[in-house]
Amino acid sequence: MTAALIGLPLFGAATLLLGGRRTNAWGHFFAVAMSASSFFVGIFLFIQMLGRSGEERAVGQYLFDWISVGRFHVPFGLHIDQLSMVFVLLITGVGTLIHVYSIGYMEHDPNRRRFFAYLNLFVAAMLLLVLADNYLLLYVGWEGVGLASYLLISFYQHKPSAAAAGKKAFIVNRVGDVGLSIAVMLMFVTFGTVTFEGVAAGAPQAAPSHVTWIGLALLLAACGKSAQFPLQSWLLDAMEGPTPVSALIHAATMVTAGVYLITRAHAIFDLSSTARTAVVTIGAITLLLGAFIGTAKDDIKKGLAGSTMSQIGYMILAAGLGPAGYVFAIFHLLTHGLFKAGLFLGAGSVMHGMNDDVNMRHYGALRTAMKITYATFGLGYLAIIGVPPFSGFWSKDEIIHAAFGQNIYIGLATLLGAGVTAFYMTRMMAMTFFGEARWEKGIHPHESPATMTAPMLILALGSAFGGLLLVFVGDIEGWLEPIVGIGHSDHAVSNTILIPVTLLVVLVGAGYGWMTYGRRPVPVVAPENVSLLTRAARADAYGDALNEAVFMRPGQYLTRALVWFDSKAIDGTIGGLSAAIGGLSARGRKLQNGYARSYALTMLGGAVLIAFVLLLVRL
Amino acid sequence: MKNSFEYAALAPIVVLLGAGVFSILIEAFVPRTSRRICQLFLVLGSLALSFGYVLINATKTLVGDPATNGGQTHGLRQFAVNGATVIDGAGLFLQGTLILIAFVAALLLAENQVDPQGDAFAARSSTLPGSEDERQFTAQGWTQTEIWPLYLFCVGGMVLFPVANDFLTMFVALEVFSLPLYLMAGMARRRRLLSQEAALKYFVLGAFSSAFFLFGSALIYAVTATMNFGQVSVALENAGQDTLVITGIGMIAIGLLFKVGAVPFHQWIPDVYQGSPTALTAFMGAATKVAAFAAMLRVFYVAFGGMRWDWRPMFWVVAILTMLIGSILAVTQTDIKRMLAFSSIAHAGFLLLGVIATSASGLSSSLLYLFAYGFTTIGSFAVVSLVRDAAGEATHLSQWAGLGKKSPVVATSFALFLLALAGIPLTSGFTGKFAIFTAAIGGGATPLVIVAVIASAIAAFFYARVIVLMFFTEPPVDGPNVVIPSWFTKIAIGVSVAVTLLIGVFPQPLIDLIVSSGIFAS
Amino acid sequence: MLTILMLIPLLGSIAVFALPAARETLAKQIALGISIVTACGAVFLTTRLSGLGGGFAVTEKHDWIPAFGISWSLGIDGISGVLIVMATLLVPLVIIAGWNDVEKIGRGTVKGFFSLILILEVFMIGVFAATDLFLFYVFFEAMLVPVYFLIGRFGGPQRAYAAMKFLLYSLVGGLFMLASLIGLYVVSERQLGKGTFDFSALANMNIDPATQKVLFLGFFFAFAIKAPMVPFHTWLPDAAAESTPGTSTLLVGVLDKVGTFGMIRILLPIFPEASKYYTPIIIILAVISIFYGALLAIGQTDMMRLIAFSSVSHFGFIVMGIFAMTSQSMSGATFYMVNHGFSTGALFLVVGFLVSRRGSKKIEDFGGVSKVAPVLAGVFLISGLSSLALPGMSSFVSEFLVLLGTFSVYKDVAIIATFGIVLAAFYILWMYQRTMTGVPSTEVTETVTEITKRELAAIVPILAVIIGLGIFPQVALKVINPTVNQIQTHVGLFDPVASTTPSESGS
Amino acid sequence: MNPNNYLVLAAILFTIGALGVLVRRNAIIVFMSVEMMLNAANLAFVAAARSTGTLDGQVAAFFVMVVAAAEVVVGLAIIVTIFRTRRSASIDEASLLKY
Repeated sequence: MTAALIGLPLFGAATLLLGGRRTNAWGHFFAVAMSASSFFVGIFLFIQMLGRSGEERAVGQYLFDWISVGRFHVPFGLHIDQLSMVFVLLITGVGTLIHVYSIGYMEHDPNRRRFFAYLNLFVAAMLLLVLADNYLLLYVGWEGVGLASYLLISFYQHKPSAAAAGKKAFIVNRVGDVGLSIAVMLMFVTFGTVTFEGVAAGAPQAAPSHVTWIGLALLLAACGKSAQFPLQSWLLDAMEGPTPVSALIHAATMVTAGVYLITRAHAIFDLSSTARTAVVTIGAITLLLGAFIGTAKDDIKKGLAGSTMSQIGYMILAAGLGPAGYVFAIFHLLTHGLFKAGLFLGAGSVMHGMNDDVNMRHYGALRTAMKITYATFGLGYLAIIGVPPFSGFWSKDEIIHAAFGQNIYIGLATLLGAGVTAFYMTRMMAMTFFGEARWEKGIHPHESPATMTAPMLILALGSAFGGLLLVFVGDIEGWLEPIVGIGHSDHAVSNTILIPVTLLVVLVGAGYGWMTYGRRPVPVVAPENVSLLTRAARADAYGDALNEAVFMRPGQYLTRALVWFDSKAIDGTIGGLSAAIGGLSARGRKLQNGYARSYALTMLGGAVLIAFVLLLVRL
Repeated sequence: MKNSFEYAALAPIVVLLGAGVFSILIEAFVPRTSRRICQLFLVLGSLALSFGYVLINATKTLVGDPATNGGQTHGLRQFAVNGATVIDGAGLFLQGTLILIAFVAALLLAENQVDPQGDAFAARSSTLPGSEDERQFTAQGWTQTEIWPLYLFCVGGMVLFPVANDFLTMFVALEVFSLPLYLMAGMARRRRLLSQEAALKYFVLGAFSSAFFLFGSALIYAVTATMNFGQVSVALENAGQDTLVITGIGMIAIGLLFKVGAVPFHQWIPDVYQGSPTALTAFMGAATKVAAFAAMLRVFYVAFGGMRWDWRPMFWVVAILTMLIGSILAVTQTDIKRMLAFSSIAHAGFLLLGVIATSASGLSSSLLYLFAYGFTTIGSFAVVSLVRDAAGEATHLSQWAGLGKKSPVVATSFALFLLALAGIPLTSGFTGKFAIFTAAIGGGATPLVIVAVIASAIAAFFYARVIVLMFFTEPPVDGPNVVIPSWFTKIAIGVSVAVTLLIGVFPQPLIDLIVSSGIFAS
Repeated sequence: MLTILMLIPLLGSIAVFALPAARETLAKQIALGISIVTACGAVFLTTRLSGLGGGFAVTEKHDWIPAFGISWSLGIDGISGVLIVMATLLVPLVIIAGWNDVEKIGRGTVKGFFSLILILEVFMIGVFAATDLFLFYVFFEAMLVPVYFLIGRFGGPQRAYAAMKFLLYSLVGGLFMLASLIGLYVVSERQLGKGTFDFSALANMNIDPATQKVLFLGFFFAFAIKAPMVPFHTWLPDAAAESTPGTSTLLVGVLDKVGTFGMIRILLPIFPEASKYYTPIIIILAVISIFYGALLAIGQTDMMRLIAFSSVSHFGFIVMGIFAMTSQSMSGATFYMVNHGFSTGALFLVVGFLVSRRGSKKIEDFGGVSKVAPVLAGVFLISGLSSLALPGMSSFVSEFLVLLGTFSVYKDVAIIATFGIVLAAFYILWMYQRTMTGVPSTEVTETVTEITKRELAAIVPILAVIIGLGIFPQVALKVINPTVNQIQTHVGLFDPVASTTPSESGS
Repeated sequence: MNPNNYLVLAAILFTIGALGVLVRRNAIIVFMSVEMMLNAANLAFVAAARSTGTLDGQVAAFFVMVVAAAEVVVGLAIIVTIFRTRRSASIDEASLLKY
């Protein structure tokens, strides 16, 4: 049954890819069907799970012996528990919605079939990631989603920028994967196994240093996948992909895999405060960095991408807080999945209407032109900035709360982040839907077809009430408690104070945003004479420049140097050797001068040599 | 001491020399038109007969596999003419090898189809090159049959060489097979100036070296009062420390090293090989090498075996020089005959490893190597004699480009010979090389083997270069073409190919024969 | 049995060669049929391996040159078994892929090409199946000849140079190996009284370490050149770039494996002391190869050369795995040999398809291919992904096993090596980006057509194997493991135990 | 008197002969020098025979004379041919074969 979850979308992908043009006509419906059926299987399993009490809710499914060499045994086994279940529902649910949305969005694309195949492939890989019962199999899903994201980012292959962005995403992720494989190797060396249970069971006896190193390696992996500092640079370029992809992969699901990994490996992090501190720091840095980048982007998708970074920063930070935070990390992950997907779909719908223009400076006053989009986007907006009772509020506030519980500076960081979020989201909102119309010539914004708006509406509802449901109906804490445990540190500040403060900060941020972009007219071209900070933000805080300077350019020089070295030095040496022999030979030939008497002389010389050697032996 | 002359034991030699005398009579009395055919019958017949006698003697002397008969490696041996010659297993094997090679070479010498003017030898060597009467004789299609008596005497001397058991006999045999070679070298039909020059150089240097050999044996005699190898070795056990002995050994070594073409006594080889008629070069390259090494092995195993600690270092030096210089100088050769000449020098170096080993395996491996090398050499020169243009043989490497297209069969067989010379597995060359390296390492000459390996690596280059030339490059527009020879050459090449492959793939029978023929008798 | 397996292609090649030059299609068909039969036979023979603990199966032994203790003795164990299967499976695919190559080149004859390939197959089987070191050496050298002609006869503009370079490098290595081989023989003569080349007999001698160290070098030199390891690698790019894709596939995919095969099957068992003694330096060389090969691959402008250099990097992993000497690393390395054969083969063949269309190996001459030939591009991508060891592909399993096994003994080395996977991703995806994506130039749109049925028939089986083994690697590992364990115990090494195991947690 | 002196004399003659081969250009003279070396060997043989009181040496001397005679025939034949073609007996003229 669990296997079916993965099997269905995988089958869909295979059918569409191998089926070729034959499947063009019905391919997209088939893909949707596969994804949806996978979702229903998920629901079914969920209901089953509800039927069981907290402890025996986790069920494993051993399929076959995958790798077994010496002491190294890795089963091909699946494992579904409350944590994975949450993800399964998120992935298949949001996934299905976005499949539906894409039917409309990709309508005119000649390669629609390939697109849906990739989407299915992604869903399958992502499910494998969250359902694997050991770290190596998780690795497979881990790179599988990487592959899918690579394929989808560079989906518009004729665009060099898209191709480059895809490659960049894959390679930066590979850097993270190095961390994951090192972690797995360390686990094997330390625990002799790489299954979740084995590691969890062994962790307490393991040497603390090992545990810490495993934790840090896992963090590196998480940074790669979840676009955390210092491996964040790929996410903004990833927006080259079609918008549904950005919504599904680069907002709702894949990029949150890092959070899943850390939560999944809580046994490790619980035991190493060093690793936890590192996680929290990374999270804090990224949430501010992302928000900061978000403030200056005119590209609506890049703006959202920055915000994604920052929101995941929140989650990572929360996960870093240990038992006090895991639950809220996942909680925020879910709500974020809903509202960020909604926002992206909204952005997509806007672009659809503005025929694929992404520059917000060409938008404005769209609230009349696209009512549904406006409404759904608006709900998402309220959710993300954390206005009660919308979903973002519940999760984010809990994180801020827990952060203050950890230490005051972290808390302030999260608080500041909340403010900045409010600012840039307000800016986005204002530039897109309010103010006067700054549309280009011949652009006639129109609402998107139902296939697109329906998913948006559903997600909007989710972003509106998801939080409430999860807290009061779903009891997310109780649900996840048996997996990650729950712990309340003595809070420095109680919620009664914290919530009003947070709201105040948010209000300030939003207000400032409205003042600058809602009231005053927005210039159609981005002003040049701006503060250094703005420049930095526009340049993605110089992340790429850094990579360029530190890795790419030296790498190029090194490569060129080595190519030279290989042909000249190594090949040259051997060539030189043979040349030397040749020269020796050419000279030696001259001794053969054709004069019999000189030959005789040589012989006499030989005679002397022989006599010399013979007598030498005698001495 | 009884005065005896064991005709049976010497039959192979007697037959050949007798045939030589008889063929002079043919020259004298048989009309010119039918001389060639008579001579051919006589030569091939006498060679066959003498080979038969070798076989008969062999049946008497073989001891079988030493493993089966109590590790005894001394074959029954028969001294003839008061010990002047000794007929033992190894000697007989060498005699057999020489006669077989001579037989195949005779076929090549008899070839008269490849050159429109006739066979490989001048219509009349007495005529001046380029002179009027030369033209006339050529026009009348005269062929020279005087080479056949010379050839028979030469072979006779060679067959005597390996079984000579004292220095005097050895010297006489040396001269008996060298003098005819000097003459025949100068009788080429084409490029007569080169041919005559080759003869002159060969003669002067050859005489020079044999003088060394002779004086050396005189010194040995002066110390040991005998020339018989066995007695010499006994005498040297107590008189070995004399400086005269060392000098003598050195001079004898010089004489023999010259014949095998070891550095620094090698310089005649390229010139003579290039200048002589190719058919003769084939014979020289194969047979002289075998005979000379046979003598060298016998002298240094039997007579000076006890003094190996004195002469080994000298041979080390010579061997290293020979292997390296031979291979290195071959790299830049542009004439195929010269290239093969230098390669034969390098091979002489490898063979010296067998001499240095001075062990049963050293001897047997050398015999194996010589047998293999002999046929490969004949074959390769036979092929060279087929690639011709208007001016005669086209021996410049550039003219060999794209031969694989013109005549795949010839090119392939030549490639096979080259691979054998390079020592690629499944060819006779590899078997020999392997055996001799094994013997050398067993005899503690590992450094020499390393040098040999390096030399082979260098050698591989120029062998491979010729293959590249033949197969991977386009033929020149006005290049030479491969003439279709008569059955003589066809058989000669065929036999060489067969031997090269057989010893490469199934050497065991030959090895058994060699091992069972035992070591030299003293 | 194995002799018969070798006779099939031998007779086949003779038959093909005997055909009149005009009957080209018939020659191709015969060659294909023969190679398929051989492949089936090989697979069948390998099934005999199941059950016996890593020893030799389907052995046979006939005296060849008893005077030197040389015998015609063949047999397969886990390692040689899988390699033979890999080789024999590749041959028919290479034949299909190279169906029209000769006509394209316009040099040499069709029958010549295919009979050479079949002869090569004979020697490939022989070199892996030989259990007599002399026999091994003979095949080791004999293999050179057909390849030499395949490159020199049917290669590109620089073919003569490339062929010569290839031949000389291999010959030089082989000659040093010969010296060591003879040395080994002499040692066996002294120890066992009667000299022998029998693998097991030699492995059971205990040679004193000093001698081992000397003899080891000769063999290692030969194997390092074959493998190829930096700095003995420079022949490979030229050879691979100048020969036809099929030849390159067999050259890099199979022939080079003889080097690593020799290391694990000959060096470790026969020279255990020396192997341990030289391990550090060899491991360092291996790591250098990994990065050196990868960086040079990045720097290439010629696709064939790029793949060749990527192989240098892959061979670095293999050698590292062999000399880490843990069961994971050695099994991984062996499995790696198999997978590398397939993945690199796939890459060479696909690039070959591209080259045959566009008539150029230069990367800059392509671009936007995915627009005009999406399937071709997809196949190219999959082959590339397997070369960069994407999880789910067989190459991932082997690469990870190698790293894991190495990590359990040399953490630092393994960690450094792990970063090699980033470079691998870079050179593969960058090549893909430059050749397949973007807007196709007019030349590309005119020349490059979609992949044909024949080409699919050649490439799809390889990809199927790659993915199949990625999901069910045990199919191969089950065969490999016992032999590897045997070698490991023979060398006298054992896997390190995990510092904490769940079982201990109970106490 | 001490027969060793004769050996010394022989050695001196031999050396003179060898040097003659090296320094003289005229083929005839070169050839005579070679003969001189042979005869030096003869002298050594005879002296040795005397000192060791065996006959082999003297026998050898006769053999060598015969051989030398044969060599003369062959040698002169070659030299005369060369002389007729090149109109010169200089051994250095014949140096077409080289390198």
